[in-house]
Formats: sequence, structure tokens, C-alpha cells
Amino acid sequence: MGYFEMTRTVLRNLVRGPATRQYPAVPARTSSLTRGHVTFDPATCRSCGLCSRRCPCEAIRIEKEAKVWEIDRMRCVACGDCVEGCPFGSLTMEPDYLAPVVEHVVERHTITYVKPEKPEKKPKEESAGA
Amino acid sequence: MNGLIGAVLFLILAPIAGGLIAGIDRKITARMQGRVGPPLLQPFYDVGKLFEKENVVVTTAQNFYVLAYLVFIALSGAIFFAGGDLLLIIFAFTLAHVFLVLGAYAVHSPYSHIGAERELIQVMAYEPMIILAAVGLYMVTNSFYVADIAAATVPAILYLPGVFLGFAVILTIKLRKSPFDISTSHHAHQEIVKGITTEFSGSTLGQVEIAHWYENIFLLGFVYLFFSWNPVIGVAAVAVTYVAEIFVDNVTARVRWQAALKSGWLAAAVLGLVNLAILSYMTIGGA
Amino acid sequence: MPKRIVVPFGPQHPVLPEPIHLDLVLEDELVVDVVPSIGYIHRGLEQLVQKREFTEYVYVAERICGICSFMHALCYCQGIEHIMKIEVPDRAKYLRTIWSECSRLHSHLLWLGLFADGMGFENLFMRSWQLRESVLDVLEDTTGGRVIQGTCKVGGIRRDIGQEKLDEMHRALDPFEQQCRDLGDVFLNDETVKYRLQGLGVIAKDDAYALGAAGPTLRGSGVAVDLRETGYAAYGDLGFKPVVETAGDCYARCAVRVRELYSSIDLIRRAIDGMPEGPLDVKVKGAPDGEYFSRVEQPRGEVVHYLRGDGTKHLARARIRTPTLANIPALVKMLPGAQLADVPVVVLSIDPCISCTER
Amino acid sequence: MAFLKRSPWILHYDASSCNGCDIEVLACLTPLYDVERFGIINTGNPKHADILLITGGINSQNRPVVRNLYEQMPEPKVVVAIGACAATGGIFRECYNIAGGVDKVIPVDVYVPGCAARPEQIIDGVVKALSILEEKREKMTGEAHTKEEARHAAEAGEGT
Amino acid sequence: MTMNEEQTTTSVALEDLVGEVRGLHDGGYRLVQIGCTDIGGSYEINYSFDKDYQFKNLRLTVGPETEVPSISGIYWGAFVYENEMHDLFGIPVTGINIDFQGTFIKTAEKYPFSVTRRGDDRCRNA
Amino acid sequence: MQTLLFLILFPILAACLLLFVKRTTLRYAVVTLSALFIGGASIYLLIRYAFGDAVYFAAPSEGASMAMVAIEMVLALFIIYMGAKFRNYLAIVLAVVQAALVVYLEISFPGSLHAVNNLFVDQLSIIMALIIGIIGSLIAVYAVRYMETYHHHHPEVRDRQGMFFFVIFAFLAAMFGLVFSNNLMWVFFFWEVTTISSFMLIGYSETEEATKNAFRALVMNLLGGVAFVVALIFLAATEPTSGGIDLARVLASGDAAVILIPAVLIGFAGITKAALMPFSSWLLGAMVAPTPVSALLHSSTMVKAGVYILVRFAPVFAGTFAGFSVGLVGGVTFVVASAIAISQSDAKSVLAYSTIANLGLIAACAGVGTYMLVWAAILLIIFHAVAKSLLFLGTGAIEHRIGSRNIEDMEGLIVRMPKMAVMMFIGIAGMFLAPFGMLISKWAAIEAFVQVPFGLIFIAILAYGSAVTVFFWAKWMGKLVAVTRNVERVEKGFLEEPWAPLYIITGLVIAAVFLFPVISSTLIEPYVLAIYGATARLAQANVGIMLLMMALLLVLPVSFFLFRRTAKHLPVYMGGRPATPDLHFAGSLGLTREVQTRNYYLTEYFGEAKLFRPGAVVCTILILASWILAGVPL
Ligand code: SF4
Ligand code: SF4
Ligand code: SF4
Ligand code: SF4
Ligand code: SF4
Ligand code: SF4
Ligand code: SF4
Ligand code: SF4
Repeated sequence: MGYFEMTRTVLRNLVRGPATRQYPAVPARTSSLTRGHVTFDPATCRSCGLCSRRCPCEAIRIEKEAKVWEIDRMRCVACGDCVEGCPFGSLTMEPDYLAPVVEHVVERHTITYVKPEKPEKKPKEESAGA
Repeated sequence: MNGLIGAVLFLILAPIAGGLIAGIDRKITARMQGRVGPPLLQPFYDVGKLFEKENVVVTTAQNFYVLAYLVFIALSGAIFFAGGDLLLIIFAFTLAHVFLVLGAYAVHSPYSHIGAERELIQVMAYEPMIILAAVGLYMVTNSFYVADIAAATVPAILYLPGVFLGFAVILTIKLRKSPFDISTSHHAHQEIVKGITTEFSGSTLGQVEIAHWYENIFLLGFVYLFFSWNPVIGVAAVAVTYVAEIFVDNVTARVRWQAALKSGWLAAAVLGLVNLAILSYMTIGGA
Repeated sequence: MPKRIVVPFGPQHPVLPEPIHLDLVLEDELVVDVVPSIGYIHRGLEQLVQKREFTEYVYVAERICGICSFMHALCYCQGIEHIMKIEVPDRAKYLRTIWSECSRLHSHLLWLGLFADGMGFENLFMRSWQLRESVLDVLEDTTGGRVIQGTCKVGGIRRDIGQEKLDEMHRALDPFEQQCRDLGDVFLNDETVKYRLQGLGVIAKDDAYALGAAGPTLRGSGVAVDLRETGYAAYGDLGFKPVVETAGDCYARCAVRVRELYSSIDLIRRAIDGMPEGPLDVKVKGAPDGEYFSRVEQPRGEVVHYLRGDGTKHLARARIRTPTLANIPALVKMLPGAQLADVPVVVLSIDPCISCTER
Repeated sequence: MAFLKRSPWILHYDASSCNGCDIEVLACLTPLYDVERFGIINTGNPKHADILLITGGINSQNRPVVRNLYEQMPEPKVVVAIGACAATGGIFRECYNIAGGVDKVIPVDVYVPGCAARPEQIIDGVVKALSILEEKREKMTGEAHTKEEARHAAEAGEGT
Repeated sequence: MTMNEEQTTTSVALEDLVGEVRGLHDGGYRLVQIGCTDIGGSYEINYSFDKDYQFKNLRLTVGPETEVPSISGIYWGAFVYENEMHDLFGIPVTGINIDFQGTFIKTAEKYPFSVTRRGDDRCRNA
Repeated sequence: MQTLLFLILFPILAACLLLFVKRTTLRYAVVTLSALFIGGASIYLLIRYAFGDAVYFAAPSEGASMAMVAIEMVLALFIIYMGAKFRNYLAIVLAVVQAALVVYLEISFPGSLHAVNNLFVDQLSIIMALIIGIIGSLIAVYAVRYMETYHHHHPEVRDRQGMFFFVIFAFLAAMFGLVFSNNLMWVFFFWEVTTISSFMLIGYSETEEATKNAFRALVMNLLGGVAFVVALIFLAATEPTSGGIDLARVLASGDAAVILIPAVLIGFAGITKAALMPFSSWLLGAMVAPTPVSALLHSSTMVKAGVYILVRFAPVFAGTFAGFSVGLVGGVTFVVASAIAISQSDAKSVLAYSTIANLGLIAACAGVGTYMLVWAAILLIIFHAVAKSLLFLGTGAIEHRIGSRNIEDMEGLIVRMPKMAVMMFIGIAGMFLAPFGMLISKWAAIEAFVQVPFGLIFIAILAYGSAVTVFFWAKWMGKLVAVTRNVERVEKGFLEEPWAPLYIITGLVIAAVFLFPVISSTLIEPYVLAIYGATARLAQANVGIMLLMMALLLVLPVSFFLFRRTAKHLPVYMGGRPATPDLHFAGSLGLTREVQTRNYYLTEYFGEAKLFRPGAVVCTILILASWILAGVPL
């Protein structure tokens, strides 16, 4: 019938009940690949700055001297390029999403990585560098 | 006296019933669309919210017209439930709509204006059928008085199947349901923004909504008249009709104004008039 | 005395989620004149090539638009690959094809929904978007992003789809196709939909061609131009025939897209069946030096990325010509004579994508 | 009674988004997310809206549009910036035609991160906006109240 | 790449442009795009055409102030590209059928592509 | 009887006086005074005769009749002269034919040309007299200043105001004569005078168009006149069964078969005068006349003569095919003219079409002619006269102020001329909204038609017709009430036309609602009762509700003051575009454009070109059918 072509769908919907995912009662559907947000491990970051250079949005800023690693979550497009680029595995992409915020603040981390005491080899140079 | 009680009851209860029906409507619609839908009392929250909002106007005059719309819609419904004259009710009803339209004209906005023109086209589309429906009920019950019609023992629907169907068509227009939600629509999006209600906001919009509840109850009361010989069947028929309207809303695209006008007029001519012609032939023949 | 109504239409408009700007001149509701204007979304992202390395620009390219995001990335990458003479592994080509077609599916379903909304058919909108979610779920499971996939890169792809997932997708295709056909039936057979669409916004075959229209707008008028026929990615192996309708009206354009749903499903099925094993990417060395007009068939038609490198990490120029821009002249021709109620329908019938149009 | 929280009507404007966040906003309306559960309706009309959802950043041409839409909304109202673009300009923030996030033009109450922001995030953002909305309402009625009192006081003052 | 399409580019002089374009039009080509590139001091304008997936390019090189004749008399739809050309590059195009007078794409800065901006202000993390 | 004679003769006196008055102030004084007298006399008439049965007066017969014939001949000569001057030979032919028939009548049936009583007054005459006496003289007062401005605006038009006011007052006299005459010869005479008056006034501006339209009106009315004479001849010839030319006797005559033929002919004359289809074009053309003329002749009084005569003959029509088809002509005219009104943007055209439509409706009621319908018809006559004259005068005043009478140009009148807008608003409301009069009548008509065989056709006509009516009136109202911004207020300094007539008529429109139960019970019901032995009335409860509605309408505007304080003003929504408060917006191509809101005219469906001809054809067929099948009972 030309009219009411939609009838089947309507009836099916009525019988099957709503397809709605009951978020927030039910957590959001994600997959293992989902690019939710980047997490940073201050203990392993060696301040190489690669992440910052690769980031297409300049979301990451690092201050080597001050040992600060910053990420502006409001700039990050979750492309994951920094994660791929970090040679030390300090960054991971988590599948869960960030909550909305009422204020735009840049997230700041202090890098706690301490260069392991390299046994004996060049203790003099190091102290000279510092 | 009965009449007065009916009117007062209507004035008090209709917004409650109307809001509930709107809530059920939205719930059923959502289910038909595979969604959960809003809480049952959502229409009340909406209207409550609207009254909490700031009163923003383009011109103060708009509030007057909308208030008049509300008052006269309530009045025509009240006359209906007081058992008054159907024709008078229809005219009061038209008056109310003219006020709504004027409110939209008064704000002088492009979208309201087009909405107002379309609303008038809708009025033009449904008016013949609604008059014929009243005449049909008269022909069956020999009275234009709602009280008499409601009390009549003849099953009007059996004499007026065409008229009833025609009325169902214009009911779609009146309930602002697809395919005839051309002048404004409740939730569906429209090329003319919100049409006639574009510039109404806050409590003014709330009044439009309440008026709409009154109106729906009145219209459902009208539907009931076709089945009034048996209250149980009557109420059931009203419910079925309303669900059918929701169903139609969900399985059709919105048409252009031309089709709305043609449908209304064809419904009156083909369903209404033919039915009445046969009826009058029968009664003349029978007499 | 001319009884003309002059109405601003857009940029903010409930039916069109994107800012489209038209000045409408109406008589009653008949559109007698229409002047479009664009630029609300113009960002100037072509110029970002000068600030981003050509490999990084992929991320920008896929944000030229969030709907056929993958295809923009694909088009860009193919262009660079052509300039740099990189041969992409077969598996990457097949997966690119699958994601392209998934994008097309979700784009067409999205469009069908918006189109239904434009006609005031709310339930149909809901249904289309509900179906679309299953495509998005697949995309998220395989790429990690619902709308911005981020899997295409110069030299190949960044993620594989495991055999298990491919099988699962294959199994899901049949019921999905059935649902799409149910949906398509409404669009193609329902009387109220036909009433709204047939004979509306007609563009004759020759006009469509001369106006430079693209994609379903062109094919709806009977011109069989579909760049997938050129055989980029894996299309050459899969065997592809463009979908063509002849009426040139909104209904025909709608029919093209509905039928493309089916053809996309078919392509995905065949791509999964013929999926070759192998590496996903090749290492990219050096920088592009040369120019190329990379062309890809997007859901909305032919997109052209003109890329020009001068041997540095930064391209000298990227110029992106998107199908909607090409379809604007046709749109301007379609609107006069329509009714006001038809304006969103006609506008939507070219599936406008303002985002990539204005870049 | 605070009905406002139960019936937030939204206005969505695509400032200069890539459509990614845009379609996710629309997706919120559809069966799988169905924000009407929270009483949310996408009105498409600033005069009816309580929450302005903006996707995409600000450029020279849409700047007055965004401001206009904001001004057209009756109080109380909140603005939710959706996605990286609306918050800061995101990946396009360096483009010559992008002035930055929405907060360059109008006050933003809630920022939803992401590119594209997921429907769930958008829902979270709107929910977050509700309490701000409610605060604003209380403030507004409070203000109205004090105004009223001030007026009464003034009238009384005149009377004497 | 399994790109099997041919792309040819021919240079064309300013005064031959309209004639050449007409020839392509009569030869059944459709206009794909018109695009400009800033090649340092002057502009290269590519008129791209297609017929049966054969891609043809006419290339015009003009100085910054040179007036370019519109081809919208031949391809009605060319106006979108020509207006864009004017608005982004500042190339004056004469005789466009629908001339937006510089309002087709409104930009914060005038003619953003008219100056070579390569290499400027590329200071990461500034 | 003195009152009757006074009402007929006094305006003639005033007319003659006005012929010589040249100064406006003086003219104004004379007209105002005469108006007071005439109005007063008609009210006296009401008080004196309203509460009894019809009263008949023998009154001067021989001399008067001779004078009338003489005047008729003079008028015929005048038409022949004008016809010759402007080469309109059809007019000449008709004038000659008519004069010849009159002479033939006078010569052949000298014995049958006497009515027992030449004059009479009953409630219907009183109603007509009140309309003529009050509305008519108010219009005359209004016209003085109007004409002054008119000449100010149109220096090219020859100033013939002396003639103008002479004709106006002569016309008033003729109208009184027409409604008081029991002698059909007299009726015919006055009938012809109104025709000539109309002719003179339509052609007032002496432009080519005016002259052409004047002749069109003349020709069509003469056609009706010829039919009238033929009817007289027939009546005279069939005396005494038909009752001759004594109206009362004709109506009382039992021999329906005999009087039906003259009734049909007189009905035809009524159709032409009331400008029903296919003769509507003359009334549309008559809109070239200065607006007071349109108000007086072409809506509230002269055309009412046409339906007056139909109402008089309603008892004869009742239940016959002839009556039914006259009714159908009216019905079709009603629905077609209403529909065409949708497509008109010129205020006077809308008013003209609406007038035609309402005359059609009255004719429909009169033609079918049951007592309820006659009741409704009379009600329609009253309400229409009041509301329509207000609208015409208002349109004239607006036109003089804003320089246009296009409805589109009346946009925002509520801001520019608030008082005028409110009056227009009330006038329009009077035309189609409950609880105003026209609607009451329509309502009554519906209730009445239900009970008539084949009444369903009329119900359908009414249903569609009123739907269409709502559309074109409401959109006009919409234009008036649009609150435009940044427009100049032009009401101030508006002293050219006197406001008093407008105020009074506005008051009458409202008063009519409150008074209508009284009007009905004192005037209409007794008349209907006297003729039919039964009468209609609206139920008490309904009247109560309507009064309640009216009261609400008067009270609601008070709410205005409530909103003033709290509301915050914002400009309208323009798709988010930068826009100014007076609706200029940033458009494409860098242009600033202005929003224009125009009403819908739906010309494609309701255009004049589309509907007029079919309507005319149907009506012509119906008229012909009524001649052939006149006596067939239903
Ligand atoms: S995910 Fe992408 S955008 Fe986000 S910080 Fe990493 S590189 Fe930058
Ligand atoms: S996070 Fe990784 S890439 Fe970034 S600075 Fe630290 S170590 Fe280097
Ligand atoms: S064409 Fe449309 S959907 Fe595709 S990327 Fe561009 S804007 Fe997005
Ligand atoms: S038409 Fe434009 S927006 Fe749409 S997919 Fe193509 S490039 Fe993107
Ligand atoms: S945040 Fe990302 S997805 Fe959203 S509009 Fe911006 S670029 Fe598009
Ligand atoms: S701010 Fe960022 S984009 Fe701009 S120049 Fe510096 S590094 Fe480059
Ligand atoms: S710190 Fe300086 S040198 Fe190092 S990556 Fe950043 S911009 Fe380059
Ligand atoms: S307003 Fe116009 S038409 Fe009327 S009298 Fe004056 S000039 Fe003539």
C-alpha cells in the first residue's frame, strides 16, 4: 500500500520496545579502540617533546626546565598521534571520555621522571650539566 | 445548572486532562519511534518551565492576543461542556483562532507572518467540515445542543460514518499533527522555524500550550458526540481515534498547504456532504 | 503592486543543521527568487598545510568534514601517495574501501534522516538515524572513532580489522541490508513522501552536466559519473556500477542514495570476501614534490584535492573542491518555482555539506 | 518549583564546526540516545530555548550570528560549547579565519571536550548545564524580587 | 596507486582562455573546478575539466592585478569558483553572471591567500 | 404619514439647496443639519410605528404618479443624451425600450394602475429607513469633508460637488420612497432614480474608466429595470387575481401561479441591482466612485434595494423552484465572490466582493424564503449595512492619509493610525467574527437551511463560504495589527474627514451586538410573524453567551496594562542574522534587505480570472432555469 508504508516499522518499534541506550544509567558503549582521552604518566616521561611537536593542535606543551607537561583538554582532538609518537610509552589512549567542565583550564603535570642513576660511567658530566 | 457545572469542571479539569493526554501522546510517539520518550508529566514541566522564564516580547500586544486566544478557547470548550449550541461553539472557536493568528501578525516577523497565513489556510481547510459535522449531528439528533446530542440514544456514528471520517481528517489539522502540521508543529522541525509561535516565548508560549490542551479536550469531546449513545464505547472510540491520529502523525510526511486545503475541503465534500446527502435522502424517503 | 514576501532563510535554521543562508523572495509561498550566500563556516583550513607537516595534515583533512571524514583523509592520502609514488599494500586498499563504504552508508542514512526531517516526517528521521547507529558502532569498533575515524594515513592505514571482526561484520550485513530495504521502501513508495518529492527541483540531464553538478545530484539526472569507476583503492577489483536515476527531481536524487545504500552494502560484502592478507602500510620517506588532482567519490559526489608539494615537509598548496560547492549552481537553478515548504527539501536534496564547502 | 531543570529546550547552532560534533548533537535526539527522556527538545528557535549548544569556533561571519542568537534567548539561559572547536578553535584554531572558541563572543557556561564530542558527553554537558541554569533562575527571581521591593520602597518614599 | 586516470595540463594564454574553454564545453567536457595557487608573485589558475574520467587542466598564469575574464558565460556554474577566486586571492574576475562583489566568502582578513604566507610564524608552543 | 412624506420630501429639499451651496463650511452645516433631521425623523418613525402592524396610507396618488412618469421620461431622455454623448448605444436602446414599456403600461392599463394605498410602513420598511436615515446621513456628513480632500488630491477632476450632494440627497429621498411605497409603479420609479444616481456618481470623476464603469452599471441596472416594467405590465394585465400593482395585494394574492412570473421578473431586477452574479461586474466597476458613494450606494443602501425587494417577495418564492434558483444564484454568488475576495489586495475590491457575497447570502435566504431565513436575511441587511459602511468610510479616510488603499500598505496601521485601525478592526470583526452580527445571521441561516429540502446545498455553500470569509478578513486584520517599528505616526493632524460619523458607526457596530435581541424582538420578529405567522429567534442562553463574549472582548484589552511593565523587548528572530529593529537584515551579495511580509492571495486558486466566469455561467444558467421552471414546486 502506498500510504502508511511506515506502518511496519511503527508496529515493530511498539512490539520490540525502545532501542534507547539508557545512558547515564548504563555506561556509554565504547570499544577497545575508542579514542577517549590521553593519559600521561609523569613517572616515565623524559621530556623529549615529541608529543608536543606531533600534536596537530598544540594541545601539549612541555617545559623541560620546569619539568612541566601540560595538556589543554579543550584543544585535544584525541587523534592519538602523541600516543603513537611517544617513544617512552608515557602516553596512553583511554577509551573513556572526559567529563564536561565549567571552566577552561589547562591540565598541568609535573614530570617526576628521574633519570636512573647511570652506574658510574659519567657522573662528572652530569653534575656539570646540572 | 448542569451546564454550569460542566463548564466549571471543564475549565478546571481540561488543562489537567489535556496535559496528561499530551504526555501520553509524546510517550506513544516516542515508542512508535523506538525511543523511550519523556516522562508522562513532561508537558506540565514544560509549561511550568515556560512560566518560570523571563517574559520576552517583540511587542506587548502579542500577550494580549494570546491571552484572548486562551480565554476564547476555554470559553468555547466551556460552552461545549455546558451543553451549548454547537454552531456557537464553532464560531467562538474560530474567534479564538483569529486571535492567535492576530498575535502572530502583530509581532510582525517573517516566520510568524507565514505561520499566521498558514494557520488561516488551515482554518479555511477545516471550517467547512466542522460545520458539516455539526449539521450532521443535528440531522441525526434534531438538535444543535451538545446536551441534547450527548443525551440522544441514536448511535450517531452509524448514520454519520463519512462525517466522522471527514472529521478525523480535520482533527489531524487541528491537533497539529503530520501531515497537516503546516503552521506550527509541536516538536518536528519546520521550514518556517516555529511558524505562528516563533515569537511567543515564556509564559505567552505557556498559554498557547494550555489553550492547546483545552482545545484538544474540546475536540475529543466532539469525537465523543459521535458515540455518545453508549459512554463506554464513546470513551473507547475517543481513545482509539486519538491513537490513530498519533499513528498517522508517525507514518506521514508533512504536506504543502495546497494539499492541506484540498484534503480539508475534499473531506468535507466527499466524506461529509455525500454522507449528509444520503442521510437527508433517507430521512426524506423515510418521512 | 508586487505582492512579494522577502524572508531571510538561515543561517540558523531548525531544519538545516548547518548554516545555510538564502534570501528568499516569495509570492504567496512560491519561490520566485533566491540568492544564496555562504561563508559562515569558512575557516581557511587549506592554508594549514603551510603550518602542518604533510603527514600531520591528514588529521586536518579528516576534519574538513565530520561526516565523510574518512573520504577526505583518503583523498588526501591518495594524492600524496600519487605524488610520492607510493604503492599502498592491498590490504590497506581493501580496508580503505570498507571504511569508505561504511562512511557512505552512515552519510546516506544521515542524509535520509535529515531529508525526512525536512519533509516533516519525524519518525522516518528517527528510523534512519537509528539504523545509522549500527554503522557508527562498526566504525567505532574498528577505528576507535564514531565520526572522525583517524585510520587513514599516508602510505596506508593505521589499524587493521581482525578476521573475527570481519566475519562478524559480514554476518551483520544481511539483516542490516533488510532493515535498509525496509527503510528505502518508505522513501521510495510512501505516497506522502512521493507527493513531496516527485517533480520537485527538476534538473534535466544536460543541465546537470553543464552546471558541473556532482554525485547523486548528477546521477539523479541520468548522468553516470561516479569516480569509483576509475578504480581507486579496491574499487577496481570489486567491480562497480554507478547507480543512476533519470527523473532529475528530488525523488530521483533520493532514490539514487537509497539504492547506493544497497550497493555499498554489496561492496563491503565483496571487500570482506576478497580481503587480501598483507601489511597495512609502507614507510613514507622524503617529502612530496609535484602536484596532483586527487579525486574520490564521496557520498555527495566527486571531491577534488589539489595538492602541490615542493619537496619540503609542508605542502605548497592544498585546494579542496567539494561536491557541494559544485552543486550550488544546480541548487540555485532548482529553487525558483518551488514552494516555501519545499525549500529545505530541495536544498537537502543536493545533500549540502557546508563544512567542507567552505573549508 | 524548579521546572526549568526538567524541561531544558535547546537551540543548536553550528558556528563553524566540521559537522562532526554537529551530527553528534543531532544523534542525541535519535532513538539510541533520546534526550527527550530528560525533557530536552531541540527547538531550533532562540525564543523558545534555554540552552544554546554551539559547535565549532568563531569566525568573522558567524560572530554576529552567535551573539544575535544568544541575545534572542530569554533569561535564564546557558551556553554549552561542544567539542574542541567550540572550546578553543580546536584543530582549526590557527586558521586565518578562526578567532577562537565561542567564549570569544558570548559567555560559555559548560565546555564539552572531544573531537567529535560523543552523544554521551553532550548529554553530560547538558546535564551539567542544568544546575547552572537553575542557579541562574534563582538569581533571576531573587533579582526580580529585590527590584520589586526597591520599587515599592521608592513608591512609599514618594508617598511620604 | 591504481589510479588509472589521465591528467593533462596545458598552459593557456589569457586571451585564449575563453576560446579554449568554449572548445572544451562544445567537446562535452564538464567543469570540475577552478582553483588558484600562489606561485610567488603571480597566480596560477587551474581550470579543470572532465569527460569520461579524462581529466584536463587549463593553466593560466597571471600577475596579481591582471583582470581575468569570467567563463560563467560558458559554464553557468563557474560563478562559485570565480567569486571564490576573487574573495580569497584578490584576483579581479570580470563579467561573472552572479557577482557577489567580494561577499561570497567573507574572511577576517582580505584576500588571505594573496600574500605568500609560507614559513611565517611557525613557532610551536608559542 | 407625515413622517413618511417628510422623509421622502425633505431630502429633496436639502438636495436642491445643496445644488447651490458652494462653500464647504456652509455645505457642511446644511448637510449636518439635514442629516440630523433625517436621522431624527427615522428614529421617530421607529418609535411611532415599530410597535404595531403595518400601516397603509392612501396618500396623494394621481398627481404624484403623473409627475413620476414625467420624471421617468426626462430621465430616459437624459440617458439617451448621455448614451449618445458617450456612444453607448446599448444604454440608449434599453432606455428607449424601458420608456416605451412604461408608456405602453400607462396607456394600455390605465385602470389597473391604482393602488389602494400608495404608501405604507411596516417593520421591514422601518429597518430600511433606519439604515438609510442614520447610516446614509452619516455617510453624507462624512462625504462633505471627504470630497474637499478628494478635490485637493485630484485637481484634475472637475469640481461638481453641488451636483454630487444633490444626487446624494435625491438618492436618499428615492431610497425612502422605495421602501415606503406600496404602489409598485412608485417602487419602480424610485428604483430608476437610484439607478440614475448611481450612474451619475460612478461617473463623477469623468475619467474614461469612470464613464465606462458608470455605463456598465447603468446598462445592467436598466436591464433589471426593463424586467421590472415587464413585471408591472404582467401584473396590470392579470389584475385582479394578481393584485395589480398594489404590493400588499400582490403579496397577499393567493394565486401563486400568476404572481410567480412577475415575482421572477422582479427577482431578476433585484438580482441586477444587488449585483449578484453574473451582474457583479458593475458593482466592482462602481468602486471608481469616491468612497462615500461606495459606502452609501454600493454597499449599505442602494444595493440593499435589490435584496429588499427579494425579501419582500420571499413569501412568494418560498417553496418554488423560482425562489430556490434565485436562492442558488445568491448562494453561488456568495461562495464565488467570497473566494475571489481572497485574491484581492485593493481594499475597495475586497469590500466590493464581500458586499456582493453578502448580498448573495441575503438573496439566498430570501429566495428560499422560509420564515427563519427571512429573519436571518433581515438581520444580515442590518449588520452588513452598519459594518460595511464603517469599513468603506475607514478605507476612504486611510486612503487620504497614507495615499493608498492597498491592504498591504495598511501594514502597521495600529502604529500609524491607532484609532483608525481600531475602528477598522471593529468593522472587520463585525463582518465575520462571533459575536458580531454577520456571524449571528450566518448561524441562523445554517440552522434554518437544515430544515429546508435541499437545504444541504446551501449549508455546503455557507460552510465553504464562511471558511473563505475568515481567511480574507483575518489576513486584512493581520495587516492592520502588525506592530511595525520605526514608522511615522500619521494620525495626528488628521482633521480632513470628520471623525464623528466614524465614531458613531463604530459605536453602532458594537451596539448592534448588544441591541440585537431588542432589534430582533421589536422589529424583525413582528415582521416575520406578520407575514408567516411564525418566527425565529435565537435561544436566550445563546444570546447570553454572546453578550458574555462581547463583554469579554471589551474587557480583555484592559490586560494590556498588565503586560506593560514586566516584558523585555527583543527584536524578531531573523534566522540569527544581524538585523535592525525595523527588519532590515544582512542579505546575500552584501546587500541589506528589508523583510517584506505580504499576505497570501492564492491567485492560482482563487483568482478573479479563475472563478468569475464559471460563477457567472452557473448563475446565468440558474436564472434562465428559474424562468423556464418558475412555477415548479419543490
Ligand atoms: S591526542 Fe592528538 S590532539 Fe590530543 S594531545 Fe595527542 S596529538 Fe594532540
Ligand atoms: S610524553 Fe612521551 S613524547 Fe611526550 S615528552 Fe614525554 S616522553 Fe616525550
Ligand atoms: S562532505 Fe559533508 S559529510 Fe562529508 S566531510 Fe564534508 S561536510 Fe562532512
Ligand atoms: S560534499 Fe563536502 S561536506 Fe560533503 S562529504 Fe563532500 S566534501 Fe564533505
Ligand atoms: S571538535 Fe572536532 S569534530 Fe567537533 S567540530 Fe571541531 S573538528 Fe569537528
Ligand atoms: S603558535 Fe603554533 S602554529 Fe602558530 S606559529 Fe607558533 S607553533 Fe606555529
Ligand atoms: S622546544 Fe623549540 S626546538 Fe624544541 S621542539 Fe619546541 S619549538 Fe622546536
Ligand atoms: S488618497 Fe489618493 S486616491 Fe484618494 S483622493 Fe487622495 S490622491 Fe486620490
